[in-house]
Amino acid sequence: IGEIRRHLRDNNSVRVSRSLRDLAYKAMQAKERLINQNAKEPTVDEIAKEIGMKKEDVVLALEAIVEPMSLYEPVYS
Amino acid sequence: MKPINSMRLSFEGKSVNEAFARTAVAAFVTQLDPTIEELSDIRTAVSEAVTNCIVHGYRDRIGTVYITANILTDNRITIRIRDKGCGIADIEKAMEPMFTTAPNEERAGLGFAVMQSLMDKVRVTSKEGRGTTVVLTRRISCKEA
Amino acid sequence: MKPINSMRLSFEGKSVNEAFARTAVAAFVTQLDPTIEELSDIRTAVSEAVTNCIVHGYRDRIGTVYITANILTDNRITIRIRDKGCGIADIEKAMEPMFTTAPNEERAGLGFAVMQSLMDKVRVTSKEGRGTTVVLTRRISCKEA
Ligand SMILES: Nc1ncnc2c1ncn2[C@@H]1O[C@H](COP(=O)(O)OP(=O)(O)O)[C@@H](O)[C@H]1O
Ligand SMILES: Nc1ncnc2c1ncn2[C@@H]1O[C@H](COP(=O)(O)OP(=O)(O)O)[C@@H](O)[C@H]1O
Ligand SMILES: [Mg+2]
Ligand SMILES: [Mg+2]
Repeated sequence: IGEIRRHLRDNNSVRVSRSLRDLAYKAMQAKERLINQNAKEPTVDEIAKEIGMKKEDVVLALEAIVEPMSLYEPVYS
Repeated sequence: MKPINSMRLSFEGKSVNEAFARTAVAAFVTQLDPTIEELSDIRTAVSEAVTNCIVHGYRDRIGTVYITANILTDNRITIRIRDKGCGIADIEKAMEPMFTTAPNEERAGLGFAVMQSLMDKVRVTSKEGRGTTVVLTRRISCKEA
Repeated sequence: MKPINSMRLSFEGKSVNEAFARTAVAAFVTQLDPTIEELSDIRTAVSEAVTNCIVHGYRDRIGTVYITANILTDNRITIRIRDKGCGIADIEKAMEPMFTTAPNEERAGLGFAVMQSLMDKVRVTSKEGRGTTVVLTRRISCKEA
């Protein structure tokens, strides 16, 4: 358990809001890279592998960025 | 068709929960290994449906929003979004692009149109005074080997 | 204390849903803007509790796992994870580090110890033949200006 804690300590006290934004940015860059490489849309799993993250983190991160679809995003807040 | 996996979700109809709802649905859909674009389509459609529950269904109070998601054998996902709010008198009219009962919002009247353009199927049932149910269906592309 | 926000979640006790459950809880907790470490602690604890429902509670069948999460006024979150499985005969013993009824698993017997080390409070109630409920509580640190 101490080991788990120590492992996590690197990221200590960085707020999720910021870190997810960074991760989302990395994911979108990886997506572009993979599209150029393979000429097709990568899956979430492939993107996660490309940047060495868990796919559940990529899914969480997607919330942090304004997507190209934002044309349609509702504006309630 | 019996689903191969399913989940249920309910939460208070507050706008802070919209992000939670679409991310939770996305997390469930992720087991089919979608592309970011597919995931983003689903999130947007879920958002529109949840927003409708909050803004229209429970227009003058905070009520509970219910979501059920099923994964079917042919890589299809169905998502049912339900409120127990005021209901819709004329569904056909409500679904017309640009029709809205809340004309002061920005980009009003396009919620159903957005859902229809992003999903394979959108089914709406409603009873005045009882509530509204929207069922979204979308097939996730299979990976080629 | 009345929660300021809450959600409910239920899903089939299949291991593919473990990632879904912890991600959904994480998506809910995110509204408090926790640190990465706090979020990761919560995800790990939820994982352990959900795994226990699947592996022990529903040891010989697939049952439904129920999660309720509440956000309280003082930046505290409580997460209740429940199964309707076999229950625990001696809770005190079950919570001892290294105690396990499934000794063939890796890192056996440490689930409750992990939950206790990562959460502020872990409360377990159970009835044999009726099921088990684990309530995890954790305070999220406030942001400095
Ligand atoms: N869940 C709901 N409960 C009650 N009325 C609804 C619901 N969803 C949609 N409606 C009705 O349908 C209309 C059209 O919805 P939509 O296409 O999303 O546009 P908008 O939300 O911008 O008005 C709404 O203005 C409202 O009258
Ligand atoms: N949800 C549950 N239903 C029934 N028994 C449980 C449940 N959770 C825990 N237990 C019992 O408590 C023991 C200890 O749990 P834990 O500390 O997580 O270790 P492990 O899961 O590795 O055995 C389990 O071996 C099991 O006997
Ligand atoms: Mg709308
Ligand atoms: Mg365990």
